[in-house]
Amino acid sequence: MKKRLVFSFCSIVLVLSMILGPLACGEPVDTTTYRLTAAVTDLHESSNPFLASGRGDIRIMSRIYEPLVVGSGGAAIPRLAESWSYDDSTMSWTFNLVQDAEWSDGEPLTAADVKYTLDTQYAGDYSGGGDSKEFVDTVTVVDDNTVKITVTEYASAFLDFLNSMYIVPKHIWEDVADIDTEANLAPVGSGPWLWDEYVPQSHVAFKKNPNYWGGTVNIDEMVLEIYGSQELALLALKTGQVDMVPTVELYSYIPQLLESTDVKVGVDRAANFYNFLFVDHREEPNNLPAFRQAVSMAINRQDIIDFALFTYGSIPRMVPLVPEAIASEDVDWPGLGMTDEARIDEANAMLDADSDFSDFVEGETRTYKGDPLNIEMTIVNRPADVQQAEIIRENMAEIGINVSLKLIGFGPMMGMMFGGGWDDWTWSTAGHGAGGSTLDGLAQEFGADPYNVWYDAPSLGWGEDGDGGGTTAARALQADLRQSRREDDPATLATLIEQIQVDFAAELPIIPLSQGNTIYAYRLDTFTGWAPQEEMDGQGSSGHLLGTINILALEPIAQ
Amino acid sequence: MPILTVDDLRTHYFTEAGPVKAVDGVSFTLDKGESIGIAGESGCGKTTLAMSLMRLIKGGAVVGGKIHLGDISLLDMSINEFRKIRWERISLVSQAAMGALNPVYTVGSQIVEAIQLHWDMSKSEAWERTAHLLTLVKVDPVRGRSYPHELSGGMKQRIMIAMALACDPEIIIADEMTTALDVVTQAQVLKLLIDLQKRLDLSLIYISHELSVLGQACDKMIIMYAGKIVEMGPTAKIFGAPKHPYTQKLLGSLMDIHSDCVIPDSIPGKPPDLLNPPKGCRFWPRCTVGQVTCETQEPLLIEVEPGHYMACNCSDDKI
Amino acid sequence: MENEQYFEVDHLTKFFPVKKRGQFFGKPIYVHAVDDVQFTVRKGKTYGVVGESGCGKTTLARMIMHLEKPTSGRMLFKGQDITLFNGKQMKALRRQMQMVFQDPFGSLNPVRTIRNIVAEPVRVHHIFQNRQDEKIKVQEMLETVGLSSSDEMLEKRPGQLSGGERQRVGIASALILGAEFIVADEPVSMLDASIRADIIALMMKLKEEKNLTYFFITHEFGMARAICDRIAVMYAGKMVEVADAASIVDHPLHPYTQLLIDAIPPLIPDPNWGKNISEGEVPYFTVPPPGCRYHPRCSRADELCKSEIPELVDYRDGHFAACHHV
Amino acid sequence: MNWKWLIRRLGFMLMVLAVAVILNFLIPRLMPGSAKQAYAGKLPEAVQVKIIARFGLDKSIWEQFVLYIQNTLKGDLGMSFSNHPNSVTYMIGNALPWTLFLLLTATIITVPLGYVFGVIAGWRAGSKTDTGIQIGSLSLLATPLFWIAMVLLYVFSAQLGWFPLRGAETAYSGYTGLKWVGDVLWHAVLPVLALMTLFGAYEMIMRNTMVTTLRENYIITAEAKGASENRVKYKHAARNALLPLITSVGIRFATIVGGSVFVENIFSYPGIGSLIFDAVISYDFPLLQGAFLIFSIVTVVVVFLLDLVYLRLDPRIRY
Repeated sequence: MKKRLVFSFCSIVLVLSMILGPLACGEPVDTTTYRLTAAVTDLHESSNPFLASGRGDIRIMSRIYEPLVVGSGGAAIPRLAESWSYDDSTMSWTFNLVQDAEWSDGEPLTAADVKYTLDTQYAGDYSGGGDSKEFVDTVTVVDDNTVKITVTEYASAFLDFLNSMYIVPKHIWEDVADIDTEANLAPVGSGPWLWDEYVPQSHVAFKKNPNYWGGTVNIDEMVLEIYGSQELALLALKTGQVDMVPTVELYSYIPQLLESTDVKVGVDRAANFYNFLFVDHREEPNNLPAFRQAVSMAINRQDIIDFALFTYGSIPRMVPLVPEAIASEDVDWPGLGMTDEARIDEANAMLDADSDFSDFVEGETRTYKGDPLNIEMTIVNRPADVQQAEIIRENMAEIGINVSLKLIGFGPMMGMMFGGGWDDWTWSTAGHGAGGSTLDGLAQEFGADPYNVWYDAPSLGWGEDGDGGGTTAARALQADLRQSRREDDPATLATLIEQIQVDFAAELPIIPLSQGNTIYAYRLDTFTGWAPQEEMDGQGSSGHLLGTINILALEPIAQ
Repeated sequence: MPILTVDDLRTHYFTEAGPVKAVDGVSFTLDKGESIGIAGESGCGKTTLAMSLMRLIKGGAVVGGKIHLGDISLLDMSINEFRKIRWERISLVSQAAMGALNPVYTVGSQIVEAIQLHWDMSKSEAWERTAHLLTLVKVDPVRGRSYPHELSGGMKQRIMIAMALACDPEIIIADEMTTALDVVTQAQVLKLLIDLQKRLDLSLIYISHELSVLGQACDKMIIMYAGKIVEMGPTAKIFGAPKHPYTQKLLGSLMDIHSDCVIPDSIPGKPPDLLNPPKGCRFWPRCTVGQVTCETQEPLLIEVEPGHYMACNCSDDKI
Repeated sequence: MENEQYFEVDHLTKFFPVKKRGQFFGKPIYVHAVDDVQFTVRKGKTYGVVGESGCGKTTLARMIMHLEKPTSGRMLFKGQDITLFNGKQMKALRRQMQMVFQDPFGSLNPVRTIRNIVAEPVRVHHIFQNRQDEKIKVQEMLETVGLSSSDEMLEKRPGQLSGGERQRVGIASALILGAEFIVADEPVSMLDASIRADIIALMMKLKEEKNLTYFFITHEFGMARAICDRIAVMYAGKMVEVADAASIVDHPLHPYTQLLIDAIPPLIPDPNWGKNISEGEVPYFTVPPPGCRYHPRCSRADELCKSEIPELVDYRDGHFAACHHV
Repeated sequence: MNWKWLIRRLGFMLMVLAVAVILNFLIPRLMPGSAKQAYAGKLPEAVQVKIIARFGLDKSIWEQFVLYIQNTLKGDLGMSFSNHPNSVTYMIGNALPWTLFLLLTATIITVPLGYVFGVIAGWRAGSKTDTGIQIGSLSLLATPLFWIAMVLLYVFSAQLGWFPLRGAETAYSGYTGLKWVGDVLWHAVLPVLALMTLFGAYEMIMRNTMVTTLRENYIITAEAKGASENRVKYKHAARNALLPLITSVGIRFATIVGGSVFVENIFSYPGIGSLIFDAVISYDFPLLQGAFLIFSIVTVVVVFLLDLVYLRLDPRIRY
């Protein structure tokens, strides 16, 4: 019977594949080769630094190439530039390159490479290179190891913008005919890794750069495997098929990950997505910090995170939350860790303490200076936002504030929020993505120049003394901010930034509801030397955990 | 000694409403070299009878009676044993025009299959025999390499006959063999079958609803009605002096090209539902000579003349 | 009235294009399904066409009913040229011309009720304004064809009817518009002999009652003899003999007609029957043989038959035959 | 070999391909926005200029068509937006072998399975075996492909750890020869199993045609010939019932092509399905267009190959 033959043949193939497969793959090719495997879910992987702009691309660039500095919120970690200085106007910057830096092909890395990179990037208007190119005016080679960059406008955040300005070797790229279509499949870089193999939809593989100028890399290979979904990536981590997941986006899976003692979940607290309750501080009693603090205290943020954003809303790419499971050690917000009852009691106590507010009576609306506290909250008419507003409304009822909801479309809302239609709202909620630190993000909403906003604070109605310098607090903030930008000692800088945020939070006409942080996870049983939490803060783990910053410390655990 | 004896054969089909008594107590014998024609309207059980002889009933079963081929009881042997009897001793010619030949094999290979299933013969020997059989039915042996769709209806019917002869069977059952053939082709095929039957001394059971065809081909006739034999006898008697009212009506409904009678009579009414056949004479509701007793009294098949049997309560009055 | 030129067909021809094996481009060759046929059907008469399968008789019927477009030739109905009638004209014409099909098992939609099937033509022509009138008409028609007009019958579906009943339904549906010219394509060939006679009797009764004219296609010469006034014998797309029923059966002129008659098994078994039946079949040809199409099978054939196409010639009071050797 | 039929099918296939190619040309030009937008919209400006020149997007529609045909014949389908600077051809070239491997393996395993089970179920329609198989097939048919894929992945990869969680081969493994083959098969087991849910459809088709075929007269002939049950089942019934199955495989192939989008995405299999999924979510029109063109070509070619099989199996194909 011919058909039977075919059938038997196919069954045999199937069975064989089930048996042969695992047998054939049972052991790695070379046991002395240490390989770090990471699961990623991003789509496109390119190794052309001029074109790299997506998150997946950046992740690859940061392994092959390096920028002058890695900046974040005014802090900066030296990379190819070991030190830098700037003039008083902050319009002219001088970078001193590290001595003896080499390209992976052995050629020396010089200031000429920096000039070439910035000039080419600016002239070609390529998608890669970040925002710095917008500011760069001229690049001058002072000597082999010194380069001077002038910028076109006052830009104290210039260091931040250099993050993704990857310096490329001039001697290679001058010969490239068409940068726009160059796949750059054998890149020569200065980073710890050399790109070795790229299979679209499958993986990107790196070999260690034996000539790495920054030190000895202890891992031989790194493979970024592309997974179809976050679930699979996390499953792969849990089952030990990969060593890390640089970006955890699936909030609901984190508790499962934490069950395993071999898995560590970390948070990069450089928030890049915020969800706020905006308060029109020109109106009473919104102008009272105590009132805002009471409101802030009463809001059940965990509910908002758990329920509103993840039951009704779409899940943003960057997870705007810190799940309770890992929140205890990494984040802080008013009322975190308190019971609902305690939180509400405390909020009520704060209002009761002010005699302008009537005392709290269960089920009744408080009055402020005799007027009932009926507050209108404008929200975007989307399920997630409505749900979130409902939670806030319930919380407010518990402290005697009656909130009514006014639903409007996304477009009009944004126009009102950021286009100056302040008269139309009393309270409002909106989510917003921001670059850099909390301060930068907020500042950007209120003025064209993020670093001028503090000078302009009075014009925003901030404070009441009106002497052109803003409130004392605002002036103090500004001073701290300026200092932070010039501060080189990381410890001092961290303290400063923290102080700024604490001071600022008290005065802010904005109440944070949730914030987006990058969460990463890795296995503890395969490699040691993962950077401690505090080092990762604000560093953009996806860019650096496996890249230039962390890699030298990583050591494989011999199995 | 008859070559085939059928005794009180009963075949029922099982439906949800109950058993359909398609063949209900049929007995007859077939002698060596004899040809019997079985006639009746559609649904009278004649095809079921043929299929019962081949043990090919689907959705039903032979529930009673005996079939003897010589000394062997066909119904008592296992189906595997019976498979050896099939075709080697009893073969079946069915309507080739209605797809009795498998469309995906050459007709020759289908004959070869029949031979090799029973005879220990090499392929080439079987093909030789196939060529011989085709010559016998006046078909060019080259046609053995053709597929059924490449052949005309008459040719296919001849090939069915050749296939039926493959293992020199004692009995051939021809079921509606020439139905759906054109009249000239029908005549040619019929002539061929009659000729072969005489020449090879075959025993033939010819089933058809066309009485005139049976009249030409058969020595003996069986008229069936509603699962029972109503009349059985030599062809000349049946055609010349039919005794049963049903036989008379059946013959009367034929169109005679040479008669002046413009339109023949029809038989009013329709055959009974075999789920619940009438108690007495099954033909009684349509019968014009029936009496009241016929409604309850079931007529027996009795020999009215030597070799001429009939089942009618009113026979004495009619004759 | 009797001799009115009721339905006339003039040089009607139908070629079906067929491409040769392996031929992808270029002109196809044509199968001569119906080749230059002419005849006249008279009012109130039954015109029979007899022939074996493939002789073109069904194509002829389909052309008359405009189910097939003639390659050339004309058709006249009551003196009016209907050959090139468009859909709208045909719709009107169908009130006068209807067809009864061969297969009562296949021609009725199995999921529709008898009432719907019979009423279909009147619905298409929007005859009745309300359903009650329509129902009365349907019941009347069912009674006319000898079926019960009970509500139970109206709601039955074809599967619940016997073959004979189904063919009656087919006839009722054909007659409901009051058609007077009926094209019947082997209306009883699928039925048992006992029922066959019934249906034929019904058709003949209706013919008398309603003064119908039949164009009757059959392969059974006996049937044609019994009911037709005039019979045409077709072979390979051509009419080979046309005559009154009695004349053609009793004194066939064409050897093919003779063969057809000889091939019918006699009612009384006759040991001599079949002596004259020659071997050979209707050949499947795309290009007909030159001369008389029957000559390859004909015992009388000579050189003339191979080269010259015989014309239909009136040999005896309207008894036409197309043979060189009558 | 029936050349005429073959040439006709070949011509038909070329026509379908031509339609696919022309549609591929027309759709971006009929979309809201301009063809420039569809071809180059999300590419860097410098590349846009090159693409516009390469596809003549600023020229007349006829010049564009000529360029499009030339480029297509050269294998230039444009630049992928989301994978820039990789060309569409490069992306598809990487992905196509995997998809073909997956789809063909699934088909080659599923069709015989559906065949065998269909034969078994159809042979004794209504029996317990039949009911069991029907329930299985229907459940498979009714279960969404992606769900089955997810369950397989969760159970066999995540829980039991028998199979890998992703990919077509161990990434960057350096395996060669047999080891590589084993690795690839190991990775393919689950995706192929998921795609094998089509077994249900094949089984149902096979079973139903089997039931119809068993009513054919040639089955009775075969049984009457004394052929054994298996011979009747496989040689006569199944052989004929196979023909509609072959046709349906062609039709269903288009379905599994669609199914591969789910399956490949769930198993992170680097084939065209994943490519299409990614192209859709990143609005990568040129890539999407290229993938669809390739899928139409693959489907047409597979259908043509099946036609060849059909040609071998069915002698009736004449025209």
